[in-house]
Amino acid sequence: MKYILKRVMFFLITAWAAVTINFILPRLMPGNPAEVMIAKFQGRLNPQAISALEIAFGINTHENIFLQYWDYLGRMLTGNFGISVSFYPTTVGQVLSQAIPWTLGLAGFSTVIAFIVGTLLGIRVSWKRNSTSSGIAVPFAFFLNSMPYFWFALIVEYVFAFIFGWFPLGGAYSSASGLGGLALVWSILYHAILPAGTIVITAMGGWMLTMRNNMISVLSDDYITFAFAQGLPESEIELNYAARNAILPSFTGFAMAIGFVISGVLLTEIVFSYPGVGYLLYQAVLNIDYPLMQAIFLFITIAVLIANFIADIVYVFLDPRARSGGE
Amino acid sequence: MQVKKATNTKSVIEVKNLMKEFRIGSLGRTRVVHAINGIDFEIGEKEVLGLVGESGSGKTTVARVIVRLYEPTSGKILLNGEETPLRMKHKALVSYRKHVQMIFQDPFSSLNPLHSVGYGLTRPLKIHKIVEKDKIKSKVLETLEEAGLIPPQQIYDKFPYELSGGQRQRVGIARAIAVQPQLILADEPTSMLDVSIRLDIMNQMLELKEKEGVSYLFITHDLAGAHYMSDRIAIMYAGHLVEIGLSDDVINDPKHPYTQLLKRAAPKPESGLEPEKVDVGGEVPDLTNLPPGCPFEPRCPFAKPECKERVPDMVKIDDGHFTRCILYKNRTEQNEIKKV
Amino acid sequence: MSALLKVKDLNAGYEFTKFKTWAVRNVSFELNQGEFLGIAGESGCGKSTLAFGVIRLLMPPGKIFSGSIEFNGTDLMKVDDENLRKMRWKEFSMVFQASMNVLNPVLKVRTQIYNSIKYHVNMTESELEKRAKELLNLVNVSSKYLDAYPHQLSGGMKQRVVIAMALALNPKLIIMDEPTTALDVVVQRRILQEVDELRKKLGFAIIFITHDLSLLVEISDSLAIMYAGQIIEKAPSEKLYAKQMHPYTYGLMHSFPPLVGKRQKLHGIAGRPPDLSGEIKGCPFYPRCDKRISGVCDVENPKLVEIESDHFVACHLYDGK
Amino acid sequence: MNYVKLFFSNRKSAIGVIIFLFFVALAIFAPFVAPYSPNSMAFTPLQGPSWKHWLGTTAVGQDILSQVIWGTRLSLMVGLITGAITTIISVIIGLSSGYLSGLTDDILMTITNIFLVIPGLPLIIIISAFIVVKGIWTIIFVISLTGWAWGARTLRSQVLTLKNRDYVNASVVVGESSSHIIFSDIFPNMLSLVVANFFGAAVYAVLSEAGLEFLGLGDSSAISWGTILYWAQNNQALLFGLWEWAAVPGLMIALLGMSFALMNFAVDEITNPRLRKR
Repeated sequence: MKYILKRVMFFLITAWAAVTINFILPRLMPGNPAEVMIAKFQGRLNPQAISALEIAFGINTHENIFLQYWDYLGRMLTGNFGISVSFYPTTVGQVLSQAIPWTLGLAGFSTVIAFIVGTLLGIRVSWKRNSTSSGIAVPFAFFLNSMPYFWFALIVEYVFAFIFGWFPLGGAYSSASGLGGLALVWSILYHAILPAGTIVITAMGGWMLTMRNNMISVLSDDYITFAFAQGLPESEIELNYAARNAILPSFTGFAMAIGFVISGVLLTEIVFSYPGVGYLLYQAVLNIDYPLMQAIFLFITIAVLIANFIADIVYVFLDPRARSGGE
Repeated sequence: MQVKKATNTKSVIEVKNLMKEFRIGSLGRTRVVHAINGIDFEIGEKEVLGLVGESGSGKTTVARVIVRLYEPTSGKILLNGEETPLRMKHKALVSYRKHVQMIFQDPFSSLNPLHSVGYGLTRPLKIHKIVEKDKIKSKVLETLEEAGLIPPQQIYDKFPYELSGGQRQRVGIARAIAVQPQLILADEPTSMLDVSIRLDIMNQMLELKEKEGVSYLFITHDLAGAHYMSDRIAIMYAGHLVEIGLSDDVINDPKHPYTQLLKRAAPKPESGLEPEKVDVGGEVPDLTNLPPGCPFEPRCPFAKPECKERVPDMVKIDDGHFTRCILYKNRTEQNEIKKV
Repeated sequence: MSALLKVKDLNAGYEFTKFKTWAVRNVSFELNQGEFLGIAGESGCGKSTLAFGVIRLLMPPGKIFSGSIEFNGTDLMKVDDENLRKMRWKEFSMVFQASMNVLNPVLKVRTQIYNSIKYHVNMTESELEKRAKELLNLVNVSSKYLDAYPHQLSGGMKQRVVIAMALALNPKLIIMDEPTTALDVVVQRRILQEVDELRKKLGFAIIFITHDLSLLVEISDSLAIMYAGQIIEKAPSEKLYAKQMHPYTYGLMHSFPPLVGKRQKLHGIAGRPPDLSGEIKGCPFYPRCDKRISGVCDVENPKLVEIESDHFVACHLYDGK
Repeated sequence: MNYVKLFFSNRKSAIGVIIFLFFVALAIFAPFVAPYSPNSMAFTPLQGPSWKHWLGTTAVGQDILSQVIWGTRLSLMVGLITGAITTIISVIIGLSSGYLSGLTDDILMTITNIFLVIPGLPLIIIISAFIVVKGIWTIIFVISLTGWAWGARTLRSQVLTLKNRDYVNASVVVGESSSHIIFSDIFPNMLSLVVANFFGAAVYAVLSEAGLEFLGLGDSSAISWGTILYWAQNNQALLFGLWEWAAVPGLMIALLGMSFALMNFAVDEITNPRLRKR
């Protein structure tokens, strides 16, 4: 329990750090880049919105920077992320809340599938490491793992949507009016297949290689030889002795791996014009919509923190040594 | 009571009520490991003190505290009769280590794999300015030869991976004697070596003792090895010194129940091939949670209720033979009475 | 007594892509039912390879190159993988050198004991529990540790649990590869004592491997000394202790300073054992031997022959006898 | 020990090295290999592959093959330089955190863990969005700033193991100074890990740079594989059927990333006996 508490503390500190980065960045840059944004949208924003933005980015204010920071923290805590300039006059919160479900669905689903499939492949490939299929699978995984997500997404879209026309070119559901019930669900799934498939295939390679390495390390441990000496069936040794232990180190690298997958999801969404957070981020970048960008950054960070927290809990569940309060 | 050695030579090192605690764990969850709990002994000139104990008894910590790889928590360390400060700056440490050197247990990890033998031995000579610059190489060769590495010219350019375990340990010995120290702390120097070369390493050390006049703290878990090497033997258990005395006295007439147990458990085919029965169960107590009384009490066949209360005092058995056990308490009283 | 294990001309070692080592060279010996055989030798002499080899547990790159192993009338070299798996633990079990690490860290002691039983014999949950408790009882471990994880046990307890597992199916042979070297002297002694009592009670044979000759002399019935992959001397323990015929055995025996009695200066054996990756011409001990006969010992490798009754030696010193 | 030979004896590293050397050669000899100047807009725009233009032309009439060849320079440079800077930061933080221990270690490790958990690409995007001056050095700076944490953590744990080796203790007992111990005993013995780390960081750099350029957060007038992809996407190359425009630079990125990843893995495999192929 102490371990969990420690992790919660750490995640709170990290969330605070992300908020602080958002606060500091515009103030750190020469000439405060937010001024450019405000100037650009001058004609389209009302004076109240402009002054709100000026307060948020510390422009034309004589207020002490610590007071500014204090106010800022207060606004973040109450979920007040300001107004989106590119979707004016909608608030950032509203814009974001429409995109979030799509990204959560896409990222959550494909991360879990990629993790499961990649890990299983990693187990198999290391267990049968002298077979031909393993000999092919490993370099292939290296290639998958080094591919830029967005590029693979482009190719997939081109081949399966453009040339064969099997899948839609983009979007999250059919815009045909009056779609409801099962038909809508089907449409959503249908639109998600290509982006999700892209993410699964690219992310899988990394999990597979990690698991393979861990497995090979574990296979030379004494308890594996001991399990063979006991005449246990191979499948039992492979899963309950080798894989059960090999999967543990995957969790220590989880933070970085999930970071990669999230990046992949963002870029994939852009390619497929999928109305999630990544696509929103792209639009925010194009329109230099800083408030929206910052909120997205914060949201993604918190989502990753929660994913990590789940991984930590699973880890504690899987490793008895962590349960009784080790590191 | 002060633990004095039997002979009257000048003491090189003396430790008094030495303690070492380690804090483990991270913030908010620290526990204290009581590795050494107040030990006293001294080592005279050209004397070998064997320090015997099982793993976790704190014997390695004793050596590392004396050589100041760890700072002592409390107590006194006297070098040539002069008290040394518990915390020392780099410069003071360097001059202290001119007198006190160490041989490590594992010859495979105690030599930097990237440095040649010659480089490893040149460093101490340079740091402690033992000889003039142009004589360093010839001094290194001389030291190698003294440590039994022949021919030294060939060994000089070798890297650790080209040497056998025995040769590596000789390099370790050469490194320790290079600065001509007064005391060498040898931490199980033969336990990682093959059986057939252990004796030669021990003989080499004894030879150097005669030739260079160095003293040793010889740490081991092997009673027979300690007997072979040492003038006196000290037995450690759970961070306490439980018995100390002349080697023959401690081996032939062990007083502390733990020493007796160790002797019973040690292989000694020379006294009959039927092994002695060991009927004491249990294991060494947890050093983070030591009982207030005698640490051996939970396993001791002679334990009495009062053993639980506090750690017994050192009792004098004979000249230079002491033990920390309540069984012999009356004997001291008698001795004291006699003295009066 | 009939022989339980017959090993003949066993050659085993490790095969790498670029070279091979022969860690076990032409080893032959027999082990009787219920016998306690000690195999002593220094690091790298092939004793562990032999131990793993005779029960066909050498993991790649380890490999048996040639030879025959007959266990209780079955030719082990001809048994297929599935039957070998079935024989393991039931016929012969093993206690490892690094016993601290042989328990799976993520499974409870209970599961691990159950696993060692349930894939060989059909037992209900309650039978398994009864047997597991019985086994722990046998090695003096409280059955409350059934639900503990390995990291919650001390080194000595882990070793006891492993021994309990090795006894689970009443095997005919238990191989112990330096099972107690990592333990304290006292705990080690006690465990060995208990194992020997169990052997007398249950009647299994033991092959006990260690570098500690003075310990083996006390506990084993017979002793084999290995050097450079070969058995160079084999005899009942008391015979071997009374008289070491091979100069290496003599040197090894006298490398242990006696605990009691007068202190006197002893010497080890100079030099180091040969590299096992190549062919060795003549007696492997030749360069270190102080009784070597040049022209004989450096030319021909002596065979292991019975010089006195039950006392086998591989040395040219006894050629005429 | 001959490291070059060792590198080629491992199949993974051999493949990695060959791909890498191919790109190095391409970058160095770009002016001789490329058929045209990459900036010349002298050709008919939006052409498909032909004998004259193997990969076709861009929307403003540049030769794509020439761009891909010239682009090697920038992509390779970003990979190598960012890899080096990232590694240097990792080494400094990892070494000091591991060697100094105590409060310094606690603080440095908390910062490292924070950087590790905050997702990289969004952080890079937001930082580069705020930086007014766009260009290759901005990209290098931003990626280095966000990519060092993983390396710092692995190097620190390596320092912790090395610090407890007896040869380090022996050096202390001999009387060596801390700086001598760090630079003569600890650092040289972790070089292989540092090298592995460099390759790992280079993969990260190459992929991140491509992502940033693709989003238009880089200098879109510079010629790199990422910007080629950016223009291809902006001009909807795929919808025009000009798939080579996007496919080839992406493939190049994947190959370069793979060569770094292979070398990273190989160094691991060579130095970690447990991973060595039996």
